[in-house]
Amino acid sequence: MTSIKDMTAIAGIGLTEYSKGTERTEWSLASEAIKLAADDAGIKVKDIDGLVKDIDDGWDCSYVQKTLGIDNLLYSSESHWGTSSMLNVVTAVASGTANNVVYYRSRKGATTTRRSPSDYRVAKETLDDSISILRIDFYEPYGLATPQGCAAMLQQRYMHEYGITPEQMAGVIIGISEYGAKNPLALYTDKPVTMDEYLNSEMTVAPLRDIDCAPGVDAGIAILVTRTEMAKDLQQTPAVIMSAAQGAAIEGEFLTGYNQEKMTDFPETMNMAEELYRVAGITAKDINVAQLDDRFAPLVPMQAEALGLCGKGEGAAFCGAKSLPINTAGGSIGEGFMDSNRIVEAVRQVRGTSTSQIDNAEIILYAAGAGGPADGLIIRK
Amino acid sequence: MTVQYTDKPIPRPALWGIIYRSSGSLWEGVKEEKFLIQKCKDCGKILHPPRPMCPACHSTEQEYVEASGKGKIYSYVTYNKSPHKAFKAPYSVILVELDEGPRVISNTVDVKPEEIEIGMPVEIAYEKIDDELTLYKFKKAG
Amino acid sequence: MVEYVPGIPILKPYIDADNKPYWDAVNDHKFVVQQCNKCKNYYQPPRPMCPECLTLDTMDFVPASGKGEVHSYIIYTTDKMAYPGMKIPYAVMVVELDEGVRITANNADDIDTEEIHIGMPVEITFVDIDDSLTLYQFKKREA
Amino acid sequence: MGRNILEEYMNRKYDADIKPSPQANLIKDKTAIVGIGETEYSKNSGRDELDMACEAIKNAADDAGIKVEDIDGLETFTLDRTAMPFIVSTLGLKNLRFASEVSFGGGAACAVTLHAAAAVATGVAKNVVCYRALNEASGHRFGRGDGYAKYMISAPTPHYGYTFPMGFCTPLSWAGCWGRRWMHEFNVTYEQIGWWAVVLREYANKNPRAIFHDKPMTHEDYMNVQMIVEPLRLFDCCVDTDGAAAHIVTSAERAKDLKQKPVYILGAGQSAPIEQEIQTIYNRPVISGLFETWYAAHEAYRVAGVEGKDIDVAELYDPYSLGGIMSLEECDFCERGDAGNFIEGGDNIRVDGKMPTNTNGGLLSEAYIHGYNLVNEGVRQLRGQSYNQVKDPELCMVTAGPGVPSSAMVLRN
Repeated sequence: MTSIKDMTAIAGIGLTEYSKGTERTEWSLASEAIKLAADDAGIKVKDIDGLVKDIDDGWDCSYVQKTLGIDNLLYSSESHWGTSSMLNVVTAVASGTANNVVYYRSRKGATTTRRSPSDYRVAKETLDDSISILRIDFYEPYGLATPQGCAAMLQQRYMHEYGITPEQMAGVIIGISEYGAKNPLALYTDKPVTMDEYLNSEMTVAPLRDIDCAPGVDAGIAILVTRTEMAKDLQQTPAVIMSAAQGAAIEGEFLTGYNQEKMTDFPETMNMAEELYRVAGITAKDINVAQLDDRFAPLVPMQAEALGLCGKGEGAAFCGAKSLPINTAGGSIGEGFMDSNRIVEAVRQVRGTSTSQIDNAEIILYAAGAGGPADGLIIRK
Repeated sequence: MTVQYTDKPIPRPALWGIIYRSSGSLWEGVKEEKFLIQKCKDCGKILHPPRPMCPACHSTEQEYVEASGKGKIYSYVTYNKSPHKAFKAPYSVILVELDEGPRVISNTVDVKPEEIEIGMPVEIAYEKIDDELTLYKFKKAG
Repeated sequence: MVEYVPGIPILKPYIDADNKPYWDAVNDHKFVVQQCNKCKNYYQPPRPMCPECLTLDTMDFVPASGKGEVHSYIIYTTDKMAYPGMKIPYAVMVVELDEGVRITANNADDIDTEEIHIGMPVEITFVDIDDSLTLYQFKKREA
Repeated sequence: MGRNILEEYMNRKYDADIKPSPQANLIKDKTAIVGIGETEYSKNSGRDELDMACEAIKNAADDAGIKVEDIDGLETFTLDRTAMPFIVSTLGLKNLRFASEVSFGGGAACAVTLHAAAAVATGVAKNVVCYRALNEASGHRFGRGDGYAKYMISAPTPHYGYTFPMGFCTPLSWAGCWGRRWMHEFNVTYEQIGWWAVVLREYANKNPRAIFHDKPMTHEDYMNVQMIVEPLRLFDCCVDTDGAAAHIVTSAERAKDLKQKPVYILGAGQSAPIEQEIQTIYNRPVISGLFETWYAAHEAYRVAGVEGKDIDVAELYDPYSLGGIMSLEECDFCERGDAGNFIEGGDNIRVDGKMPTNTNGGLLSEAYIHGYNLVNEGVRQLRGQSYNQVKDPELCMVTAGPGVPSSAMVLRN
């Protein structure tokens, strides 16, 4: 039975400078990031024959080709709610459709929050999709109008179900910020967060503290994937992709899966983890480092439990005790909210170039989509 | 009335979409102060939010039944700073688990933010916002 | 010749860091084309990086002649596909400039819609639509 | 930059050396389309898009003989607005293993099938459904001009800033511009262009699913009809439609013991050649040709190991007649610049002609479900289930949207 296990590897990573506000366009950031990823891998930009991006940011591949001089593309796709970019990239390369496929993001999360106009969007009457209409029909009339509010709704239920105290919840961000303090790129964390700072942090929407929310950042990030045997004779140590997977669940929405049987279980992440470990042929115990979705810190414990890294209700204590290194570059809380900066950190751990290098870092787990459609990756030396 | 509104327009259900119209009957019922929930005619499964097909048996025949309106608070948040110009902070948003199963987002009418607790029994109440919009809300039960 | 319908605004260009010099020049009734100062290639639309040299800091905007010829064109004969802010019929031309790049524009007052033909020699001119928008059009040019 | 791509295109020589080797391709002959489904095609569905998407997917599963919950992969356009998480909750898909969306509207019509096949071939998913639902007749219309004035004060993207301010803001008019250049360079006449619409209407008149099933149209009717945007007439435009269509891809082994005769994916390809834009491809070295259709078709031929002359029936994406006509050249069914003569009189593309094309009436006369109804017709031809059945065809060529990053695939029975 064919499988994607070990067939592909991350051969190059490209990261533009992080900025809290740049004049440069998303087009410029995407172009530079992709060029840096090709240089890092040691291949010619012209040899890139696949481009994958998120629908919410950056410029689609026809723009990015104009600056990269790529003659033709054999693969392109855009991820949207419920789809996984990395799984797209892996199936493109593993199936022999394309040789070198780059997943790129370019986002000006710090400067503007407007959706990228790269896709054709007509205004209000043609709303994005049925999930946006659910939000407008059932949540916004009652003032639940922000993702922070939705995350707080999950956090409140979780802390109630397992009797978690704010002091225990503080352990999540305190642990992550200790790694952030050692990473010069983490613009938002120059020193670790203290318990006082955490407890005195304002709550725009209780019980979620503002310090628990990842800030936006302007940056371009590109991940270049090729076949493992090709990656072996390129410039960098290949980060072999043991498995990639995605998870969905009935009644799942985007941070608002209220009609799931137990929303704090994160069933999408549980479904994804089951397939991720099955394909990789390992269990949660074999993970040495984890890069989890910390757009909202209180969702990290729930994600750790859903990934089987610890038991139900033990997530906050697990993160606080740092029994497993989590977000070793300071995560989104430190570097700003862009999922793929945690893929870059996972690759650094494989190459041994992290600012908080974990010495026995053999198998690294990356996961995204806490509280919604999930996306995961396991990579190794 | 624990949620204070400003004079700005309050966000209201879309209902006219060509993408998703299934929640139309629910909102018609709310206008007549009845809380209707969708039920699959073939297998009896309660479906919320309303949708065109039953995920259990794939029947496309649904009916609407009136819910008792009773439930318990399942979770809640309190906005100390208002994210939307129509709402005055502080206000609370509650997630109520109805006795029939579905969980719905709403506001309380007679419970202040600091008094709200998970598990508190509540009962449906209706609040007419303007002539096109009536919202289902919840008051303390019993 | 294009007639605008009063009351319906004409859509403005989307201006950002990559194309600002292009549209600023148009506002001053000047026409520039983007050129990489390393490989000397001209590029349209303007872009942040040269696809030949893969450099971000070599993209200049140089004055262009604004001379060229009609490469292709269409004429809106009904309102079904036309922009409501412009009277029917109106034409849009793709003009190949002497620099080799091609841009789209309407015909100026001295060219009637019926006169437009592929290969017609034209030259750029500027039109102030309103106080916040200036656009280029093409007028006749002796070959 | 682009020098070799111009030579390659003009010399019709597809340079294959840097491509992944055909042996490395896991999709060829190992994946198949096993189920097709659709709703009624109409001008006013009276239903929402989510409802129609679910019906089309259920019909495709019934056609294949699998249960809806056996579907573990979803594939659609980024333009689709039914939102995958809610499709999962409405169809009750317990273990979704793969989901992907492709941008560029119609250009993705065959790319979705390629991505589904890639997921099946690599063992990521077992049954992937490609679906698309839209209320483009009764709801929002992409192709109209008036929509922009109401909603926007400036062009939606930088690159539209070079066309929208000039009142140049609809796909049909952008296509009409490169289409006219092609007609000019190869002196193609309006009379020749008309035969595409006439023959497709003949097909539609024998296809009960087609919106124009009961509306005949002669060549004379074509010549007398109103010019929408010169050089394109009303009958050159696709028919705005309310409806949904879907097809299911699975592995060749599983396909053997399912209800229908499997239609194997022999080769599929995507393309996005240089200076690619959304129809406004005016800065290509030449604009009198569809580089993206040529590259997608020849990548599909390269993987399939076949050539244009081996194809028995074609379903070419025709949002406007010129897109379909020029695709005849790009798929090597005739020489570059000769498509006008090829379709003159219509015999070559009729059901017993050299290359029967768009045998369901195409996007002009059956329905405009962004190419999904063309894929379904290609599958019906190879199963022998078409209303305009070609005599035992073996290879069918399906292409996706011209003028945008595109895709194509060769199917076999």
